[in-house]
Amino acid sequence: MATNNIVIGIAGSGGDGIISAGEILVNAASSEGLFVFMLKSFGAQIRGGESSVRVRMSSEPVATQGDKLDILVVLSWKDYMKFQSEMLLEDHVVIVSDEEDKFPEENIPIPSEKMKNWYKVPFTKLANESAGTTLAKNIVMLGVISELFNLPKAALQNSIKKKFDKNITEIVEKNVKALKAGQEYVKKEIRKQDSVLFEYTPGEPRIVMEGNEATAFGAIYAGVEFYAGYPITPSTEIMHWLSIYLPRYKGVVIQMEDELASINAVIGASFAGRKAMTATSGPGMSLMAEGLGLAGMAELPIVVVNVQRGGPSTGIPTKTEQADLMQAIWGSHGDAPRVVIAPSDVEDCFDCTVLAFYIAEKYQLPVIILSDAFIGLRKESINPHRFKDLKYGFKKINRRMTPTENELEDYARFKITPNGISPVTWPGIEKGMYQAAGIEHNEKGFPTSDVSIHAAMTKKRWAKFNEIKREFSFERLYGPEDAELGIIAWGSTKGAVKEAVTKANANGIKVQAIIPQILYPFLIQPFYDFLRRKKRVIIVEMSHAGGFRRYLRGFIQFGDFGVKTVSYRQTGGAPFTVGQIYDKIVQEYEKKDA
Amino acid sequence: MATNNIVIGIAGSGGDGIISAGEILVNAASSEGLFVFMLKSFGAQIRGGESSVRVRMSSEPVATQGDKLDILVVLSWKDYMKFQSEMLLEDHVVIVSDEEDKFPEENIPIPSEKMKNWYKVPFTKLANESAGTTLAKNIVMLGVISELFNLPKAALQNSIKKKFDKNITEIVEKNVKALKAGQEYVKKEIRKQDSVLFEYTPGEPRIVMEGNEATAFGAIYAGVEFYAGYPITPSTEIMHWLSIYLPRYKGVVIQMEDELASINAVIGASFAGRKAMTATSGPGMSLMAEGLGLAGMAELPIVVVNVQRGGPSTGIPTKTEQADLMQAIWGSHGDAPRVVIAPSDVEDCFDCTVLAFYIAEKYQLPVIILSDAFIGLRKESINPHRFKDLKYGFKKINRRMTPTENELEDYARFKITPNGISPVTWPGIEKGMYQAAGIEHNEKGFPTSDVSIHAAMTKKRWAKFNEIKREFSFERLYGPEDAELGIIAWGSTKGAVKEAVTKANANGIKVQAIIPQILYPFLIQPFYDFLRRKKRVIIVEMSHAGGFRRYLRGFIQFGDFGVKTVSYRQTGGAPFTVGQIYDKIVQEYEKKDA
Amino acid sequence: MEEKKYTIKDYRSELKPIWCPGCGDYSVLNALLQSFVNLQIPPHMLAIVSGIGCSSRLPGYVNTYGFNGIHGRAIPLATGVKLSNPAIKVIAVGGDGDGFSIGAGHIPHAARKNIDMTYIVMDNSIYGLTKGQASPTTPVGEQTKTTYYGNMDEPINPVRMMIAYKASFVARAFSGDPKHTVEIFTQAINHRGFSFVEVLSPCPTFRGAEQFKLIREKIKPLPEDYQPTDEVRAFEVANDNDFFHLGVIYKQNRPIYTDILKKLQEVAEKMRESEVLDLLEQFEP
Amino acid sequence: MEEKKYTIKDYRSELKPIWCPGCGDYSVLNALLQSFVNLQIPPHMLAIVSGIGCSSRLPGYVNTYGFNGIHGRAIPLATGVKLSNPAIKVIAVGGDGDGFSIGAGHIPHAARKNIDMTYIVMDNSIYGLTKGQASPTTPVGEQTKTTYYGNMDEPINPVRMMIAYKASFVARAFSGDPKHTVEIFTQAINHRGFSFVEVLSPCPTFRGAEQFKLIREKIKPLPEDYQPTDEVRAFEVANDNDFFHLGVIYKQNRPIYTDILKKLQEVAEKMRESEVLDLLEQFEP
Ligand SMILES: Cc1ncc(C[n+]2csc(CCOP(=O)(O)OP(=O)(O)O)c2C)c(N)n1
Ligand SMILES: Cc1ncc(C[n+]2csc(CCOP(=O)(O)OP(=O)(O)O)c2C)c(N)n1
Ligand code: SF4
Ligand code: SF4
Ligand SMILES: [Mg+2]
Ligand SMILES: [Mg+2]
Repeated sequence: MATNNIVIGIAGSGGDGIISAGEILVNAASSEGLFVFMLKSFGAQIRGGESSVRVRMSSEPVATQGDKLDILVVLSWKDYMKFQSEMLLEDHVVIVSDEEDKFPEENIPIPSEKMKNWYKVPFTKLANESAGTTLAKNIVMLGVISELFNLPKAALQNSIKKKFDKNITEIVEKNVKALKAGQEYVKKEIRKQDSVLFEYTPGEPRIVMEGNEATAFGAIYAGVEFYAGYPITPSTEIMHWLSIYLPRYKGVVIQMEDELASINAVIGASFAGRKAMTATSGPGMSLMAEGLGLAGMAELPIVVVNVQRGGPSTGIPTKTEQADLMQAIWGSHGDAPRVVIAPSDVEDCFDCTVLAFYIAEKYQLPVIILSDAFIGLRKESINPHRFKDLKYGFKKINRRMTPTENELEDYARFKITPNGISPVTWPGIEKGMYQAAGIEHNEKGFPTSDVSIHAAMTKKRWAKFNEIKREFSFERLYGPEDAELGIIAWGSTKGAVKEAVTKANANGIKVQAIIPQILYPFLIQPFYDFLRRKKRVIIVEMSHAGGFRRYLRGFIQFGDFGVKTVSYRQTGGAPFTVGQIYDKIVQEYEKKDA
Repeated sequence: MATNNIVIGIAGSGGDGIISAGEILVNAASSEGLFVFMLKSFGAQIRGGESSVRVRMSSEPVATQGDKLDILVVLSWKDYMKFQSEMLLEDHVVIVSDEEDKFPEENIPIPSEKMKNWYKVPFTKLANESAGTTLAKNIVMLGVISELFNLPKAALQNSIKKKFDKNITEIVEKNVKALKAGQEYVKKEIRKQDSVLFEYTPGEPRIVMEGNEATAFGAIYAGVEFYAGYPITPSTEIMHWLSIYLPRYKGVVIQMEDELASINAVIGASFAGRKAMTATSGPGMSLMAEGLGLAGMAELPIVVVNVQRGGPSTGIPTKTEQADLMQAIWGSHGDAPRVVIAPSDVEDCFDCTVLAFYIAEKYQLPVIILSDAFIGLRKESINPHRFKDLKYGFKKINRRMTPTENELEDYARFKITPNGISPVTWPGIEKGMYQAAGIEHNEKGFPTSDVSIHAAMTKKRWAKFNEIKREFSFERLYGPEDAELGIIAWGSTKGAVKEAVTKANANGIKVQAIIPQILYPFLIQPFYDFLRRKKRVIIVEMSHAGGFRRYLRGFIQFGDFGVKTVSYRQTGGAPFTVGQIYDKIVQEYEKKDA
Repeated sequence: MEEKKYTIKDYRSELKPIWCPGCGDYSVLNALLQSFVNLQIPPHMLAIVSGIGCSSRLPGYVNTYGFNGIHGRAIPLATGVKLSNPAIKVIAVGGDGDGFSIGAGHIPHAARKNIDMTYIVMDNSIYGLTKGQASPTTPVGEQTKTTYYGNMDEPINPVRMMIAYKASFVARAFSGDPKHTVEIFTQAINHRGFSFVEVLSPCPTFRGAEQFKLIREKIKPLPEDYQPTDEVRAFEVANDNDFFHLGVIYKQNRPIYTDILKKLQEVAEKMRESEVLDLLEQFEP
Repeated sequence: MEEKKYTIKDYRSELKPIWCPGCGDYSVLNALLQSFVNLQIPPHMLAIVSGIGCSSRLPGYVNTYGFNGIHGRAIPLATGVKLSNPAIKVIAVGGDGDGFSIGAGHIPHAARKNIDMTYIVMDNSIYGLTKGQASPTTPVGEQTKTTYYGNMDEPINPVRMMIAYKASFVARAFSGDPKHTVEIFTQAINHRGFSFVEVLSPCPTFRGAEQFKLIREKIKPLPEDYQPTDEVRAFEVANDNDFFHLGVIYKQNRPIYTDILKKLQEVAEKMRESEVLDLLEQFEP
């Protein structure tokens, strides 16, 4: 079975260097121009627990991690046990495991028919012999599988060189030896019985990004000048990355004492004229509810990233879920306007962040980016050229509108305008002095409790929504327009939906998917167009309570289109598989005339 | 025009004793068995600003403050100016003002045809003469209007006696003299030209409560043992009241450093087995988002009152709005279960609080009571007998279910049960030891990140909703069932809707209203019944963004019932008038076949 | 005397304070305006931020950039402003409730980071705006709207707290002594680093008109030869529970946050080769 | 030696700690269990509450009532428990980030109110659980995940902060000295009032294995004749930046919150006539 699309899973204990091995593999594949998708998974321990990595590589674009493994590599069966449910196996799976692992064979929870292709390799021994240290067993392992399955060998060697600091030649050499030892071992000792073989034509190198890195990079691209934050899994990498790179552009990164402080510092920076942002996850988002309302009321642009995790409360910090949507939209008291955008993959993290700054600055309001652990922590390979000319490129994003000389004469900061946008100043601008406030205020910013001013100002703040709805109409659409079965999903669920839709249509099951990028305000027209031909629509989300379904129904009376909706929900933790969505499509397709 | 239903408005400056006068009037009327409704309104100043009071009294039940004034009393025209929009006048209005007020007559913003019945009285002079102090001018004023309009005179005298501490006879006497001076003045100096005259038959005395007092009283009735809070307008009276009365029942009232601390202290108290609550308003509610999620996750009963005010952010602290509904339902990150109840008048504050404790304790989850400034700060007269036998009466509310001896043997605090309710212990109970947690946990309470346990526990926590939906079905319905026009409203909007519906049906315009008490979970059956006969439904709420409309549509596909919905929204500040709702009914009624 | 470019009129806004007659905050406002005159700060180079409370209404009465934020968050708001533009003079103002109750968690961090701002707390030992509940500085035994049976809680001592936090300038003033208050404000604003002033500023409405008198009786200036540079001595002076010492109680010069930040940015900038697209190199496999 | 009813086994839960090998928190846990043995507290009369962090995982490892709450809120959670049932021994535990960063606003209030609980902070000068960011006690210059160019922020001094807050028992211990830690825990839990213990508890994973050694070198016991009742002296000792003094640094006996509360309730109860319906009288016109 020669394939151009392969899924490899590796499991072991924290000290086994599994994540490094995965990264080296990903880098090698990307430098060969392959499309790569990589997921990490850990146990609860900070150090020394179980860990695993899953790498999918393909010469065609991939949108998911792949439902099942073609290759399973086990450095420790005990640790593998923790990942059973996350590592489903193809029937043709090939297993490579550590010969020296003393785990009782009869306890391995894999049905025998999937154990037919099983190679045992003395990783530790080979590592000691070749590199003089057991630490190199992950590299030996890479040698073994590259030889067995025809993974990019030269590229692997380059990746190893790059990983282990070019300057310390000794270490690089040891690891290269380990790689070769693995390859030699296969040549000499293993008789390949399985048919899994990777085949591809090399292309132009692609770059590799994690979702959180893409968000941080997007922020710099959009010209962010101020970041205040407080660490929280799974968002912290955004701050880590920015704390290295933002100061290089004269930007500020400050770790605040909590999320209340973070968002208020960000609001302060925005008041001072800066492009400002923060990133957090659920619990931090809950603490920012009041600040988000303040930014809406004071009409100050800020960007807030929520990398969603399993909830409620502390929940499952390392795993993914999509249960913060309604909070993003409605989470502050009062009629507090904010825009909500959701990236659907790693590249989109970049795009959404750039878009977020564009909208925030133009419309002077808070923009929330709803990413999640599934996107934020995974790696994907990306075409580097796509960053060259973007619509809202670096320094091309206009800062918020400032008043003219004339307007400064009797300056009214919160002047009521048809589209709700009023020119804004900041400290240091002569004659631009004004009062920003969370309390209701008149056009000058002075406090008032007058009912009619409250009504007028509320209307002004929400008028921006009309303009946003006019400016944007982009939604992702997959599948034929005239399909009668539809799927609506959002965010990280896109990958599985996209692949399932492709597969279904290939199998003659007509289905079309729509994935919004701007979630709030609700851009209704594309949905109307989408629904025109539909009879039945599946609403997919990773949340038990199903906020997305309530949200959509709140805005669209599906009945008016003669469309029946079906809610397909799953609690968070593990992302949807392509198979799950596909099966649901088939199931609903068959009911379509019922 | 003899009437048994009269609306009196009084305006003046903060030092004029207007609120006291209003209270004395309300007490007098209530002691005569009348139905009374009283609203206060202030300017922004803490002391010395403008203030006003509006008293409606009637021998029939009243649900609102009355749209327009039959009688306007002005102690200072300058201050009246601030209340113009809140004090609309009947055509037959009678005006009584201070003769000594030097405000230029031509600047009075009242059309001349409404100034026909205008009496000027030298309040200050009469106060000085009768009581020896200008401070008594508010009492003189009461004397004047009681004589002019036949308000309960003997009762007024009693109320004054009660107000001014029986022990200080001197003060009481002075004020009684002032009252009589006012009455004498009318007899001697005024020739009544107007036809406004109040007439009623005295009945059994009614008691007088403010909404916030009713909430606090309901809490004690329900057996609250612990209150932790942080002051915030317009909720603070709940804490004031409880800080006096709860310690008398061995309860604890503690002022915490902020709302984060308040809700966590309440959760701690609940963990320790106590019936615990807090009250706040919008900004505090935003700060409690994380704590509410924790209570849901740790399955601890707590009651949280949100007396809504104008928003977003600091907004208009003293005025009312209904824009926190969606936050109450969706305001925490993750799938965080909570119940939301909304009182619709002062009595209902009591009922809802008792109900909240019942649900919280039985189902072990947070219950949010969504009151608002309009209900919380107004006074109504109430039949005292209604408190005698209530369904969930004092001490009759069972505390949360505890485990049996047997269940304690290998105690699993979060045991998965069909209805989601598991027996709970608290510190001090031998063998009942367990770990409470905001992190995802197994049945024993130990942390886990296992996806299938997360799914099972999430399901358990939400299973309670099914049981709640089975247990309750109560909704308030007004008007004939077979009306084709419907109105859906919630909370404090009930009063105006109820009176408008009554008026419309009396005028041959068939319309029925439904007002839910439990808002979340959504009790769908009563709505289905309601909609069966409807063609068109008006959704009324005091919010620009219109969360209630989105909420309803999210749960009901109105199209499936052949029902068209119309959203009727107004920004907060001043409550809806009966006339507004009535006009909307007429307008939609005429369209009903369109 | 040198001619001043900016007079008090330049700093006063068109808004009339809504404070009660006799409120201590009036003279705090006047003292602050006078200190601006002394320092001749251009109004547009000033940002006054606050939380919520009677005292937090102050920014609206000053003709500068102002931000009346949310309850308890003046300090992080001010931090954001200062770090964004170190040329702006940033002043945070508020009440004892806003600062020491709901805002208590932010102060130690702005103080230890030595963020260059002035923090003025108008301490009236009560919640004014919400009409009279106990605050963290309300004396034991006092009856307030939330302490019907008398306040049980030992009050905090803001000055000694600030010393423990390593605030680099800690002073106390009294709104009944406007001249001294102007002097203290002027010094505080001039100080490079985090400067804190507790102004005893009575609330006659909820704590009674005699507050001014009671405080005046307990006031004690610092000894003539007092040196505010000794932390332990300062802590001792702050501990005096029988008297209020007015004046600069502690003062130290240490590097300010924005200066350190500037150096850091210079180091970082040197590590950068060219424009943003070079960042792409970070992602090369 | 008297026979003990409860042994260390009675206090240990079935859960195995997930801390890294070599983490300082192991011996903090053991010392705590030993102090329970010393004090013979029935397990069901104990409530251990925490926030979020590696250290905040501790309650799960003890066989008592436990509450692993949310980040930074252990203190108010503990307050709610204690006030609800003064017979329960309440212990709050957590990390330097949980307590002094996000939770910083709660401590002064529990301390001044003298709420009878023990607060143990496992200070490792880093955020462990989130994998190595600066905490409020991280030294200046240190490189962490959020301070690539070196930490700019002056660290707080928890002990002197607690003294300024009027905590009625303030001590320091070191998880590398378990015997002394047991002694301090035992005293702290026995203290009536708000007792605070800072335990230096290294994080080898994110601050390096040499932490134990480095701390040990800086440790200094208190002078033999040290009297922990003098606030100013205690503040001075806490100020020592070159050495860590271990032991009880400050101690004072003052009325505890729940005792005052009880008296208040008695007064209040006397004002009540009978059952709840009498409250209706309050509403009679
Ligand atoms: C989150 C939040 N909680 C509570 C309030 C209500 N509130 C407004 S001001 C205030 C306290 C005011 O006291 P202080 O800060 O001492 O100012 P003062 O009015 O005494 O000058 C409170 C509790 C609020 N606005 N926001
Ligand atoms: C509201 C919120 N913000 C952030 C986090 C993420 N978080 C978890 S633990 C932690 C800090 C841990 O440091 P510390 O308290 O010192 O404990 P340690 O792990 O070092 O023992 C943070 C920031 C969270 N859980 N909740
Ligand atoms: S209530 Fe007190 S603090 Fe507020 S304005 Fe009036 S006197 Fe000043
Ligand atoms: S990360 Fe540090 S604090 Fe956390 S368990 Fe490991 S060694 Fe201990
Ligand atoms: Mg105050
Ligand atoms: Mg730590």
